[in-house]
Amino acid sequence: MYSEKVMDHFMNPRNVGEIENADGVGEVGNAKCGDIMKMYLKIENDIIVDAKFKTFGCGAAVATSSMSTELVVGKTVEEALKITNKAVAEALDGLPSAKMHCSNLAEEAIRAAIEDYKRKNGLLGECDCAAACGRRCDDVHHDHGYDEDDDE
Amino acid sequence: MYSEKVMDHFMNPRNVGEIENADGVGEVGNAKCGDIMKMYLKIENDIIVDAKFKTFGCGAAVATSSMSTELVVGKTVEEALKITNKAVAEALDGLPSAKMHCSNLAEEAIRAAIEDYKRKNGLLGECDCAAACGRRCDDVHHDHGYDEDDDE
Amino acid sequence: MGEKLIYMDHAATTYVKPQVVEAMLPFFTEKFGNASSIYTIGRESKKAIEESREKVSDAIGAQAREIFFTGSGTEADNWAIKGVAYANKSKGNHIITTNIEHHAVLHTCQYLENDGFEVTYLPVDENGLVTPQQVADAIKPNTILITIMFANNEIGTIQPIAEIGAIAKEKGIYFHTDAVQAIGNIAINVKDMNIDLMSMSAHKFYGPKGVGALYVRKGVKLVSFIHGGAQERGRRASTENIPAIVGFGKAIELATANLDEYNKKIMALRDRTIDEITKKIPFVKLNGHREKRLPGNVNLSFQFIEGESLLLMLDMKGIAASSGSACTSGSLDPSHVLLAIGLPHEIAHGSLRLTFGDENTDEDVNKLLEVLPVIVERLREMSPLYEN
Amino acid sequence: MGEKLIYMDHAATTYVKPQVVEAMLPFFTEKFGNASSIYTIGRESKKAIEESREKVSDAIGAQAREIFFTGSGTEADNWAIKGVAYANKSKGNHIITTNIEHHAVLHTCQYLENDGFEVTYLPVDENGLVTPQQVADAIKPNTILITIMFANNEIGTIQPIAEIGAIAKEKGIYFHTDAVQAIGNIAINVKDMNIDLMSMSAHKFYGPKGVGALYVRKGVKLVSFIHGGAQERGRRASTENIPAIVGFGKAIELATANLDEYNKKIMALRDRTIDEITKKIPFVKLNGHREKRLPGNVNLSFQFIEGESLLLMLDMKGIAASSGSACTSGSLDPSHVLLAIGLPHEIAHGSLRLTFGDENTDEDVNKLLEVLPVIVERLREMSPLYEN
Ligand SMILES: Cc1ncc(COP(=O)(O)O)c(C=O)c1O
Ligand SMILES: Cc1ncc(COP(=O)(O)O)c(C=O)c1O
Ligand code: FES
Ligand code: FES
Repeated sequence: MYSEKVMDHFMNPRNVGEIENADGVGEVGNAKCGDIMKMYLKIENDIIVDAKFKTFGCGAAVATSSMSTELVVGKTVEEALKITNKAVAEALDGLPSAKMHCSNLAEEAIRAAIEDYKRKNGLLGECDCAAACGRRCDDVHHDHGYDEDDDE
Repeated sequence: MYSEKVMDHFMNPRNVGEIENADGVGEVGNAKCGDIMKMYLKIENDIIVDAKFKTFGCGAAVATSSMSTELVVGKTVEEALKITNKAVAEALDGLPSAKMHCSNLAEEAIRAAIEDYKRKNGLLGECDCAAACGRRCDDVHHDHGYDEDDDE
Repeated sequence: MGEKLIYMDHAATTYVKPQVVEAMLPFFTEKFGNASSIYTIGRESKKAIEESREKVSDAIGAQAREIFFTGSGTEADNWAIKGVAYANKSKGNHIITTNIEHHAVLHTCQYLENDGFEVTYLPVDENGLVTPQQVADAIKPNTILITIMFANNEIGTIQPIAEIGAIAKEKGIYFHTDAVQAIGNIAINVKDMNIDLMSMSAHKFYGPKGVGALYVRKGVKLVSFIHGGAQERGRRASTENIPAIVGFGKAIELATANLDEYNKKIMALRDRTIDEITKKIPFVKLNGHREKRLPGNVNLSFQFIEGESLLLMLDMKGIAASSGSACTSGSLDPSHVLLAIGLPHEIAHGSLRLTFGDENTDEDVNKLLEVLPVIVERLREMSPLYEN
Repeated sequence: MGEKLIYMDHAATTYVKPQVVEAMLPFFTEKFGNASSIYTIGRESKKAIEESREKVSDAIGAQAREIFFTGSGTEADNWAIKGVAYANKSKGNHIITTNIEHHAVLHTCQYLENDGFEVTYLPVDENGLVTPQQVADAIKPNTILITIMFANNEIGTIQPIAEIGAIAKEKGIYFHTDAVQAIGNIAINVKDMNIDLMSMSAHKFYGPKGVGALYVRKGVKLVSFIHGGAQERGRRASTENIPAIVGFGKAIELATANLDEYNKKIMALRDRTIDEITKKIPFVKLNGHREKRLPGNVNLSFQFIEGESLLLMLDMKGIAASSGSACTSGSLDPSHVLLAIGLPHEIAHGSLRLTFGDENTDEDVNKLLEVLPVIVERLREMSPLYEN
């Protein structure tokens, strides 16, 4: 099911934990749905210098959290915002199709943490708030492996 | 499925053939249903001294024909009329329940042959004709092995 | 009895090939994991199923996601027909089939008739064929499904499936074919033949009993038949029967790899049998089309005798065959197929089906040709219909 | 990985016992005859089926003619429920069940709701129990069927089946029970318990997958579900899956012969596991009734963590188990059973089911008790919910 890389990041997740006095913190997901990801960023001169996470969720959720923290470190805030869930999944040698939504979680957590950083630093434009996570349980199709196109 | 005795009477049927100038001949069944039995009797002083048959039908039909001819020989006409299909089946160490109707054929063939004998000899009472075989295909439940009591 | 068994009833069922049993065995014992489980032995089961699915789709020119495993060919037929009927009843309630389908199709259609559907049972000609024109003529505005078997299980006649598929496609009507007798025995490509749904069963081509498959073209509207867990992408519930599914895959792989050679061999047995029996024995008739027939199928009617007796005597000589006689089939009338091609009841009762397979040899046919005339003659002499 | 597999998911499926495989094997190869055929190898198949049927009926106190083999437990459930519903709809359209049934029952009931039937889903208490009184209160003049599972597959809770049966009998309403988890694990007598229909599946008690059985009390009005040939006395069509049926018979024979001893053994493993884990690990809760539960079932919820992660880590340590988490189950919500007994979503997500069987030992439990606390602690440290 999971690639070796996913299993490696799941069994030995990088950057688990919290950052005290983080510059940006984002929490997305919902315990009701079985997944919560909390991302902590340390940002200096617009560059992400440290990232940590805590995740409640499946193997894919943990592995994408771990990979995301690796991917963002060293990037500028704007570069980090361009990291897509697809990029995270690819960096993990792929995810089962039923688990792609878990990588959304990682993308959203990065955005939410940067959002938080921007808000704290007065960098937010007028309407950017909507970009913060308003994800609800029902947005996620947790029906692993179904085909919605042709099923009754 | 069939007892050894049935198989013996099927593979080595006794008394196959015809009796020329038989005293009674009875034919029952219907080719449409897959079974016809023709019974020839030689009767002397009210005693059946010879019996032969020809049968188009399943293994049970052949075996009950064979057994019937053995059972009737030596019996008086009235005794022969008392031979039931159950008796024939028992003499064969039993028949599968789906095949019990084939032994009816034998019982009916004996009756029909005796009927013929009586008719030829003016021994018939007024209303006995009905005893001759008026069996039609639909009378036979050829639905081997079903339970009619509890099936929909 | 005591003699070597000569099995000539491959259309009833086949033995399972040793390579197939071997492929299945590990899944009973070490690799028994439930394919829905996420731990290692569960994932291995899942993988085995998906590999099998690909073998099936490769064999018929489909995509793997269009193959759904079932518990039998009968279940596949029930599912396809009821599934399309109930999913599309807002569009219409008319189904077209033939009067020589297997009971799995016929009884399902009859069930639907009781539930408000209308079914046209197309008659066949004396060879058991329907024409594409008959199908076209039967189509009505409310027709939602055409279900016509690929090849008949009794008389072996092969229908013009590609032509019927083309008509169905043109009219936008779903086309299902019961290919239980055809698959593994003749080449099938569901795309080329415009087949929307196709039933298969492993035990007709040296795979295990109790496992079938339904090909469902992507996009076909179909309701589920067996409700429960989310197996088979939510469309056919129940813990997957992994050994059997693996056996299905292995068997279809072997069958298709070897199809031409296999067919050449059993066709030779078939043709020799037909030629010599019709030459040697009087009052005999071949049932089914002479050319458009399954490579291994022989179906003959012997006048004046009854099928069960014939089978029993063949069995005593070590030959296993089958018949369309009511006395063996569990119904009042003899085979509906033999009646449909116009045989009178009494002739239908005297029919014999011989279906050749893998392990049959020329010697087997020699033996048959040696014993059959004697048996037929014996039964005829016992018959009140003969020389009458 | 690489370590010996410790399998603690017997409620998902079991391996097939060697004696069972051995009993099945000849029917794939030498004894492959179709049971509907009249020649020798066909009759042998028929005989093997009937012997198996007797083993099943003996095990549950029924008559052989009341046992019908199916392709799975799911099929048995579908058949029983749809079969009774459609056969008796002139009498009424109301069905009573619970909200913790297996999906094979729940989804079938939902299907019937779409087709005009009315279904009452009885709620259960925090242990997963329904009371006979609840059932009695739910009965209406149009009630035709009560279907309540014998024992739950997730939390192991055993229902008061005999009492419910008595109520159904008194009211003249058919009573079906899904005994897929119970049979072979606890003693059942269908007559004493007034059960009219009962579903079983072999792969839960060391028999093969892909074969189930439905007990149907003589006299019960039931329409067929799979239409086709006249197999199973005309009530369940399809070429009989003889190896699997033989395996079913052998497995149930072994299971019932040995039931007390087996139960004592796995109950000891169960009780020790429950006691020690709840002692060793904080924030843990046992799901299901403490006493009225299947001998091999343990179901625990670990707060703050998610089930799939737990299973993956156990798998890496060579332990196979299952969870009620949505992340593993293929549905949006976590287990409907865990929600029905009142667990909040986030706790239901962190549940672990361990089901013991034949080959489990005290050492297996030692290993579990060694690794589980470490894993739970690791996942909790990773969790944003813990210590928050
Ligand atoms: C309670 C219950 N009912 C029904 C089933 C379905 O049985 P099967 O997998 O044989 O279809 C299962 C197991 O999967 C079960 O645990
Ligand atoms: C044409 C045809 N359709 C359907 C079936 C049913 O297949 P199964 O026995 O796998 O249910 C058979 C054989 O029995 C068949 O020959
Ligand atoms: S003659 Fe038809 S079953 Fe005996
Ligand atoms: S968090 Fe539920 S599937 Fe990944």
